[in-house]
This record gives sequence, structure tokens and C-alpha cells, in this order.
Amino acid sequence: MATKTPVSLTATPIGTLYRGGEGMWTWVLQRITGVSVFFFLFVHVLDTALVRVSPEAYDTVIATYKTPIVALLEVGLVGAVLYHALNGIRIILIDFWSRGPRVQKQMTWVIAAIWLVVMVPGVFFMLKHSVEALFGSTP
Amino acid sequence: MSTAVIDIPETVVPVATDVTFRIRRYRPEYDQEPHWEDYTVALYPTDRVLTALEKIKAELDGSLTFRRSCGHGICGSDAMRINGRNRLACKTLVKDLDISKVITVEAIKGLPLEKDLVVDMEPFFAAYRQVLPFLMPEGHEPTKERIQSAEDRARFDDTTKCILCACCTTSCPVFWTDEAYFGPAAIVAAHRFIFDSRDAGSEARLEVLNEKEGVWRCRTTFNCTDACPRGIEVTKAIQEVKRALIFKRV
Amino acid sequence: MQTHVYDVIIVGAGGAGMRAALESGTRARTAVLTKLYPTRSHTGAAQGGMCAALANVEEDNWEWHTFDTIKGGDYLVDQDAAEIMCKEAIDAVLDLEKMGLPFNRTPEGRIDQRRFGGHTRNHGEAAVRRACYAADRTGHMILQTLYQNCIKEGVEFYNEFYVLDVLLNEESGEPVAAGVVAYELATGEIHIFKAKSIIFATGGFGKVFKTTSNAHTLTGDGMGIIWRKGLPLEDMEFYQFHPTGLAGLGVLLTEGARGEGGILRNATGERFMERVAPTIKDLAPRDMVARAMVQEVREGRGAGPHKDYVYLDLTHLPKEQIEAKLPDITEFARTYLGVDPVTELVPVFPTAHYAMGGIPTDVETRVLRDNEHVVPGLFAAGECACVSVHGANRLGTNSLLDINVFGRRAGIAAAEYANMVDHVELPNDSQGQTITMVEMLRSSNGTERVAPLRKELQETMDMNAQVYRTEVTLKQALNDVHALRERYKNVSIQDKGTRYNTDLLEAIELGFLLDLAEVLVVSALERKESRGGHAREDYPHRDDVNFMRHTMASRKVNAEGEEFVSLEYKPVSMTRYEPMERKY
Amino acid sequence: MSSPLAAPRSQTRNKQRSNFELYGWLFMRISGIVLVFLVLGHLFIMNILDGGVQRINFAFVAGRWSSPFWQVWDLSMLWLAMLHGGNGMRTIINDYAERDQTRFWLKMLLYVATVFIIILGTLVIFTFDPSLG
Ligand SMILES: Cc1cc2nc3c(=O)[nH]c(=O)nc-3n(C[C@H](O)[C@H](O)[C@H](O)COP(=O)(O)OP(=O)(O)OC[C@H]3O[C@@H](n4cnc5c(N)ncnc54)[C@H](O)[C@@H]3O)c2cc1C
Ligand code: HEM
Ligand code: SF4
Ligand code: F3S
Ligand code: FES
Repeated sequence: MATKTPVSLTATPIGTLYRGGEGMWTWVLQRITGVSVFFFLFVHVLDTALVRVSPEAYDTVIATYKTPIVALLEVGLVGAVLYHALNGIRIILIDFWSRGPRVQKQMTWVIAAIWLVVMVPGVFFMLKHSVEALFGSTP
Repeated sequence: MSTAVIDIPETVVPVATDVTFRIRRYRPEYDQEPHWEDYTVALYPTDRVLTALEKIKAELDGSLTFRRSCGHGICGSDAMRINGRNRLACKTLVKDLDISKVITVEAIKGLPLEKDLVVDMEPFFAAYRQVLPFLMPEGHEPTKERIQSAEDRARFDDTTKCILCACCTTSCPVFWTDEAYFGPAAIVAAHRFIFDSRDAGSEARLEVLNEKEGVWRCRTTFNCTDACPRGIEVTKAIQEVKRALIFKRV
Repeated sequence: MQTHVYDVIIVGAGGAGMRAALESGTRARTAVLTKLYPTRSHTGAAQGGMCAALANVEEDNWEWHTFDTIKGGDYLVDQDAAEIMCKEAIDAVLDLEKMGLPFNRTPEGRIDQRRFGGHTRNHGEAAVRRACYAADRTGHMILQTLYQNCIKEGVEFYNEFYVLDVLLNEESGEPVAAGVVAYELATGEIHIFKAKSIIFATGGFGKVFKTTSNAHTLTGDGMGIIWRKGLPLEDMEFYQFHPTGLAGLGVLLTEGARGEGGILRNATGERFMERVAPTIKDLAPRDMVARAMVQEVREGRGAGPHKDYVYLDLTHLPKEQIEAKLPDITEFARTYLGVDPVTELVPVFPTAHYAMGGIPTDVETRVLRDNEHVVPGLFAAGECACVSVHGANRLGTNSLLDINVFGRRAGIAAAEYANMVDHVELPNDSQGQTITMVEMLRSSNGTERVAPLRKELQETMDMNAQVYRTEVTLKQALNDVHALRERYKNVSIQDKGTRYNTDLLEAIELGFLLDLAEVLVVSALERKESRGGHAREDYPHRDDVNFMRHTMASRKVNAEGEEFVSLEYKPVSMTRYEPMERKY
Repeated sequence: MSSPLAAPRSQTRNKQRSNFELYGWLFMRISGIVLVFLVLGHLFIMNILDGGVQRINFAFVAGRWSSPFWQVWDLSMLWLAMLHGGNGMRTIINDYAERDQTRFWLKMLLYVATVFIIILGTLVIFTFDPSLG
């Protein structure tokens, strides 16, 4: 059987998304985390600069860091930096270790594993502080 | 003596099944914008996507336009995006695709779209020409051949396989957004000569690739390596060129 | 319409065209017109090697090479041309090496050489290592190296320009080359290229057959154009069928596989070539091996569900050797048949491969208009030409050699000629014929479609004009071709646009294929003997008394205005080698 | 080199001999490695070690920056991270800005902001006056 049908429903003029492999997606994440951390750092320097204004101003701003919502963001930040750093090491290995390019896929899974191993207890400790601060140290 | 003991392979007789292709069409004389169209043709598992396109052109729509020549992955004419990945249509077999779903086929990305699956290859070849892809030997021309050890010959073997199909360059996310980037194929071509022991022109080639749009643009996303139909370790070659630059210049 | 003026125009950017461009580009203003991007040319598909008696690994000399070429060609080879080719072979290889071609190397770092079918030591004593190679992608490396050097020399290319006509003008009653007409794929525009010298290097026409190692684009345009001008085509009945095509597909597995020690076996596992060519067995010339394979299948010893192929056995070779020296064909077998040559037998069967015949030229590559006279300014080289160095059967690796030796000669001859003469006036209404042809096809409402016609042509040619032929089958083929030519007049295309109209060009290419198929079949019908690649079951022996001569076919129009194929003959040029029976 | 009618998009590349991109690339790797210790260490101390963010206030900062060790730590972290991030951002702008104009202005904005933050941060670390508290 041979048929021809125009597709009007999905008539997206744009092409499909490129189905890249590990290498492409790790890079996308590297970029996203890099940019996020850059903007955070920007803000972070600004708020720290308040120590030059007055202790009160600084403490007020820092107080917002101690709210649970920001604590969650903080977890995100740590996750992002950790990923960025691990993948950064992976990239450097690809750059300078002659076997690097050949094992880049394996390295991707290794950094994913390390990330999880570090983040699970990390999140626990980070959130433990907020939880304790919110509800008192003995629940 | 002459009759060896051999295992005679078993053979199964294949059957044809209907396969649907969703092809991104664009005919500059009639269409404002590209659009998708579905075609269903009967194919054997061992048929190539190129066979399907030939069939569609023969039986359903003669205006479907694509390039092809050799039909077995050696001329580099038919790079296209099949199910979201760059491949050669003549090296992609129906049995290796999930035919329970529609198979999408569209032109490669990042080069100007001319018609259906045809793009303008000139920018691609222009980049290739700029890396001085030819032997630049030094000294007197020998009367016989230049001597090269088997090891020296092996050093650049991988990158001699390139058929300039553009699968790599048009899979590169950097190239999509920055068309001035030389792209992996041009770097592969440079690599082939930089690591040829008979060549003395690397300095000039490295100079070109040290430019803003040269090797440093590569973000090691490996799409090129995954896409290369010749199995060239493209990213590895790019990294070797980067290292050659670093160790020469720093 | 645009007009361009050059000294030399080269049609085709395969090995022959680019080798010519490298010579003529430095001597005269040159442009190369090609319907494909240069690196897409089918020279890139050549695998096994290029022969030259370098004697890098064992004793050898060009005289032995000449002998093998002549014997391999079943004595239909023009011996003076073969001598030139085999003598110049050595420099041809060295030139390529100097241009940067990465040949495989011996332990001492010299160019390595391997065995190939029909190449022997001391006039047939044993197989000799004569083929220079770069793994199993020799043609790829030649094509790339030549293109790279064209970039280095700044050769001008017009890519995706289809040459559809050659312009000849009369000078004192004789045709003289004036230019070519080309169709630009991207725009649909017609261009005229005025030139003093024109070199045709358009490659073969394997697409007249269904099972072929040739590319979709090998449709014999160059030969077809020459043919339509009423100029002769030589030895068109001699078409080579390569023994080892992947069964059912035609994708080629190089003879180098047997050069490395591969063995052909039938369904029972027997090494049947031992019966046919006791001395060199699987490395006999291609025509003999192909016939032996067809015989095995006919006599019921074929393998597979339909018992229609034999096996190529590489399993006894070390894995490293296969992967180092035959990587590409290993991959072809894995990709297209799902068979791993390292551990499994590969199903193979003869595939249409190479046109020994073509545009007749002298050894300076000048195109002949009859047995004595050349067409001034017109040159041809490569597979589309017939010098004839291949006679009735080409030896493996001699084609890559041919394109380099005669491509180079064509470049030099064309440039030197161009530097001697002035431009010839273009004939009146130069582009007229081409425009009419294009417009007729574009506007036709005919009921016939290109694809089915092409398919029927290829099927009848595979059925009736393949490895074995008889009067009956050839007549059948001729009738079919005639019927198809009638139907072709009623062909129409679906794409009516001007940009990238491949629909239109496939229709034009089909026209050339139909013409050439007819010439092939008519020439074959009249050659009532078996010689080299032309095996007539009704005339199983070589007949040197009546047929030691080249066929010269040309298109004539009779009193009723009907076209027909007229056959004449040309003597074979002999120097030193007396025809003998071919035994290996 | 190419045919006279073709060559539509062949770019003329500006040939300025400079190793800028090379150094930028190297810097990304070297600073990256150093940052692994500085940033991850910083985050660990700040977020996880006894009390995390909860214990941070003016006094905590005052305590830390009274030691030159932490001053150097934070200062190098600031410089390396800003330069590393800034260079990364430059790459990203090069990739995505389509018009030369846009590209130029975005980069200017980036450079100004980066320099501003680096100077501000440096001033804060050096001129910090714990006696304010
Ligand atoms: C699979 C395979 C393996 C082979 N292996 C070997 C081997 O190992 N050793 C060996 O010696 N030989 C081998 N051969 C044979 C050899 O490769 C060819 O005969 C030879 O390469 C032909 O070269 P060419 O330059 O004449 O033509 P091609 O390389 O075919 O080039 C033809 C050129 O003409 C152009 N052209 C055609 N028509 C037109 C037109 N109308 N207008 C403009 N341009 C046009 C095309 O664009 C192309 O550039 C092999 C052949 C095949 C198919
Ligand atoms: C913690 C240790 C860090 C390491 C090991 C590291 C490593 C890397 C590496 C190797 C790259 C890739 C550069 C390239 O492809 O050329 C990179 C990119 C980048 N980094 Fe970092 N980095 C780290 C911290 C940071 C910080 C703190 C920031 C933010 C200020 C940052 C922002 C960026 C940005 C914006 C990019 C560009 C991403 C891109 O071009 O795709 N990085 N980093
Ligand atoms: S490197 Fe591979 S993908 Fe890129 S052009 Fe060459 S063959 Fe094609
Ligand atoms: S896809 Fe592009 S980013 Fe580098 S690794 Fe390949 S060139
Ligand atoms: S047609 Fe030649 S590579 Fe696909």
C-alpha cells in the first residue's frame, strides 16, 4: 500500500528537536547551571556588599535566606554548582586525557552517580537546619 | 581439501510491511513555510530509508527532492535528519527504526534550506577549503615515494575516512547558532594533514583554527561523533587539534 | 541564459576529470562542470587498489603488467595504449603519493602492494603483488586527494551543473568542438560554456542494469551526448560483471578480499574456482569468475532460500587482517546483510560494474569520429572513454590507473590544443535543442512515469543481457528497449518547478540510459563469439578470424527518418603480443 | 577558488593573529579546577557545617574576614568565579546573539556588570570594618 497524506494538525514549520546523546544534554545542563550560578553570584555579591552599609541591612537580607523557600532554592544552587563542577571535571578529562573522548558516556554516568551520592546526604543536612529552625530542634 | 566444513547460514524470507514517513517538505516556488507530509510505503526490513524515499518519489510524489548517488554510504550525498538524528538515508535500515511509529525525515540543520531535503552546501565546503586541506610538504620532491612508517600512517588514518557528508557539522549545536564556526568536518580535514608525518604546513592550518571561529568554539557535545556515518572519532580529533595548539603555543 | 568562456571545459569531476583539471588548470583557463559535488563522484566508491609495477614487495615490471592487461582483456586491448598505461602507471602512483595520498605502507615505509585478479608474475606464473592501496578505500582516497589538490591549485568548479549537450561546429565540413550546454540544478537555468577544448570524463552507465555496483547517478550522460551527435561509441557490448556484489543488492565487495586470501564457495562448501582456474583460482579475471559463479547457481549448487548466490569466505583470515585491510566492506556486509565476514560466509553474486567500451579515443585522448579522424578540441578520459586499454575485460585496479594516466594525458593534451587555436564560433541557436528537450519534459502531460520505465529497462537488461547472452535473450532485450523507447516519448514528470528539479533530470538521464542500452544490445547481437565480458552461449568460443576487431556503433537516420544503430568495425592495434588461449 | 556565480555566503574571516580564544579556553579549565575546591568548600562550610545558613549574620561575616586566610579564599573565589562565569557568558552571547549589534551591546553590558561586581566585591572584602557591628 502506498498513500500520501498532508499533515495539517501537526503542521509545525519548525523542525523536530535534535535527538542528541549524553554529550549534548550534559552540555545543555552545563550551560544552564553555569548561567544560573553566574546570576546567583551576581546577586550574592550585591547582598554581601550590604555589610559595608550597615550590620542591620545585612542581617535583614540574610534573614530572607533563612526562609524555607529560599532554603529550597539554596539546595537547587548547590545541586547546580555540584553538577557543573563534576561535569566540568569530565570536560577537562575529555580535553586532556587521551582516552577521555572514548569513555565520555561512561564518565557521564559516573558523575551522575557521584552527584546523587553527595546530594542525598547534602540535602538532608541543608534541610535539617531549616526544619529545625522552623519547628524547633526536637519535633 | 577444497571442501571446507562450513556452517551454511539459515535464511528467513522477509516480508514487506507498511511504513509511514513524515517528511518535512518545502518547495520554494509554492510554499511560504516548510510543512510536514505523511507517506506510507511497503518496505522490507532490510530496505534503506533511501529506498523508501526513492519509492515515494516513484509512486507517490515525483516532486520530492533529495540528493543521493552511491546508495551505500560512500559519497556523502544523502545526509538528513531521520527521527531527529543526522544519518545517511542509504545507511539507515528500516529494521533499525521503530516502524510502529511514524518516521520523521527532514533536512539537516544549520545550512540554508533550498528545497525539501536539499540544503545549500556551499558554506560547508567553504569552511573545508579554508583549513588548507592539502599536503604541504617541505624540501625537495623525492624521486620515489616519501617514506612513511606504518605507525606514522596509522596516526591519521581515522580522519582520512571522511566523506564530507556534513552529518557532523549540521549536528553541532554550536554550528546551528553560529554559522561562522568552521565546524567539525573542517577540523577533521585539518587533523588529517596536521598529523601526517609528510606534511610541514601545520603551522598555517593551526593558525586558521586558532581563530575565533576555530576549534575553541567546540563545546565537546559529541553530537558530531555520534552522527558520523564513517565512525570517525570526530571529537577526539578536535581535542587532538586543541592539544596540538596548546602545546605548540603555550 | 548565461554564456561563459573558457579555454578548457572538463565535464565530470571524478578521478579522470580532476586529474585532467590539475594539468590543464596550470596551463590554460579551465573550468570543471559536474553534476555532483566533486567528492560525490563514484570514483570514491572504488575500493581495492590501483596497479603499478613498483616492485616494492616483490619482483615485477611494467612489461608483465602490460601482458596481463592484454591477456585479461582477451586480446581486444589496443596494445600500444596498454603499454603506455602500464609504463606510466609507476609515475601515476608516485604522483598521487606526492600529492598526499595516504597509501598503506610496508614495514620499511614504502607503498604496500597486494594481489589482485589477473595480475601475475612473468606472464602468468603466479599471482603478483601489484595493487597499491589505501585499506579498501583506495578510490575514496584518490578522489579526496585529487579534490584537495584542485583546491590547492584553485581549480574552478561549477557544481551541480548537468551538461546536456556538446556544441560542435563545422570547419571545412568536419565537426569541431565549440562548447557545451549545461543545466544548473539549483535554478533551472541554461548556461552555455564556450571552450576551445572539451574533455568528457563523465564515468559509466551501470544504471542500465538492475543489480549494479554503480551509483544512481551513473547514467552515461557523456556517452549519450556524444551518441546523439552521431559520433561513434566503441565496444559497448563489453560490460563487466564483478563477481562479488552483495547478493540481491549489488553493493560491491572488492576483489582485494580475494587478494587478501578470500575464497569463493558454493552451497556445498566447495572451492569451485579450483576447477575453473587451477593456477590462480579465486584470483582469475572477473569475467571467468563471474561465469563460474553463474554456472554454480545454474547447476543447482547455489546457496540461500532461492539457491541464487554463492559465498565469499573470509572466516579463515585473522580478524586483525580483515579489520585493517578490509574495514569498509566488512561494514557493508554487516550493515546491509547483517552478516559478519569475520565469522560468517557472505552471500555474493555478480553485479554490473564497469563499461569497457565508451567514447573512442586515441592514446592522446582525442575523440575519434571514425577509425582515422579525430574531432578537434574534443577529448575523453576515464570510464566514459574507450582507449581501449581494457579490451573485452578490464583487470581489477586498472581503472583507477586508467583515470589517472589518461586523465593526466587529457588535461595536458586539451590545454596544449587550446593554447594553439582560437575559439570556434558557437553554432546557431546553440541552446535550442536542450531547451526544447527540457521544456518538452516539463510541460508534457504524458501518461508514462520515469520510475517504472527505468525499472523495466533494468529488469530486462538483467534478465537478457547480463553475464550470459544468447541471440534469443538479446533479441528479447532489444524488443523491450524499443518498446520502452516508444513509451518514453510519452513520459511526463510531476515536478514542474525550476529549482532543484531532480524529477526532470531523472527523466533526462533515463533517455540516455535507453539510448545506451540499445547500443549495448545491438552491438552484442552482432558479436557472434564469446570474448572477455561478452559471453554468448550460442557462440561459446572466441573467434579471432571474424571478431578480432572493435565495434564502432553510431546513430544513423534512414530514408524514412527513423533512427537506427549502425555498426562498423575498427582493427585492434597489436604490437608484441600474439593472441593465445586464456588459461589461468 | 569557487565558481564566479556561486560564493554567495562565503565569509571573509578577519585574520588577526591572537591567542585570545586559546587563553580563554585554558583559563576556563584552570579556574574550573581551582574553583572546585574554593566553591565546593565554601558551599559546604556555609550550607552544611554546623547550622548552615541559619547561623550566618553580620557577626559571622565579621569573624571570618578578620582572618586573612578567609579573605584570600573569598577574594580568589570572587575573581575566578566572575571571570570564569563572565567568559562563559561571553561564549553564550556569541552563540545566541544573531545580529552583530545585539552581540556587541550584550557583551558590553556583560563586561561592565562583571567589572562592577569584581570591584565591588574586592572593595567589600578589603575595606570591611568589623567594628561597625
Ligand atoms: C564499487 C566500485 C569499486 C571499484 N573498485 C575499483 C578498484 O578497486 N580499482 C579500480 O581500478 N577501479 C575500480 N572501480 C572502477 C573505477 O572506480 C571507475 O571506473 C572510475 O572511478 C571511473 O572514474 P571516472 O572519473 O571516469 O568517473 P566518475 O568517478 O564516475 O565521475 C563521473 C563524473 O562525471 C560527472 N558527470 C556525469 N554526468 C555528467 C553530466 N551530464 N554533466 C556534468 N557532469 C557529469 C559526475 O558528476 C562525476 O563527477 C570500481 C568501481 C565501482 C563502482
Ligand atoms: C566549581 C567549579 C567549576 C568548574 C570545574 C567549572 C568548569 C567549567 C568548564 C570546564 C566549563 C566549560 C568551558 C568550555 O566548554 O569551554 C565551564 C563553563 C561555564 N562555567 Fe564553570 N566551572 C565551575 C564553576 C563555575 C561558576 C562558579 C560559574 C558561575 C559564576 C560558572 C559559570 C560557567 C559558565 C557561564 C560557563 C559557560 C557554559 C557554556 O559555555 O556552555 N562555572 N565551567
Ligand atoms: S567527519 Fe564524518 S560526519 Fe563529518 S563530514 Fe566527515 S564523514 Fe561526514
Ligand atoms: S558537535 Fe560540535 S561542539 Fe564540538 S564535539 Fe562536535 S564540534
Ligand atoms: S547515497 Fe552516497 S552516501 Fe548515501
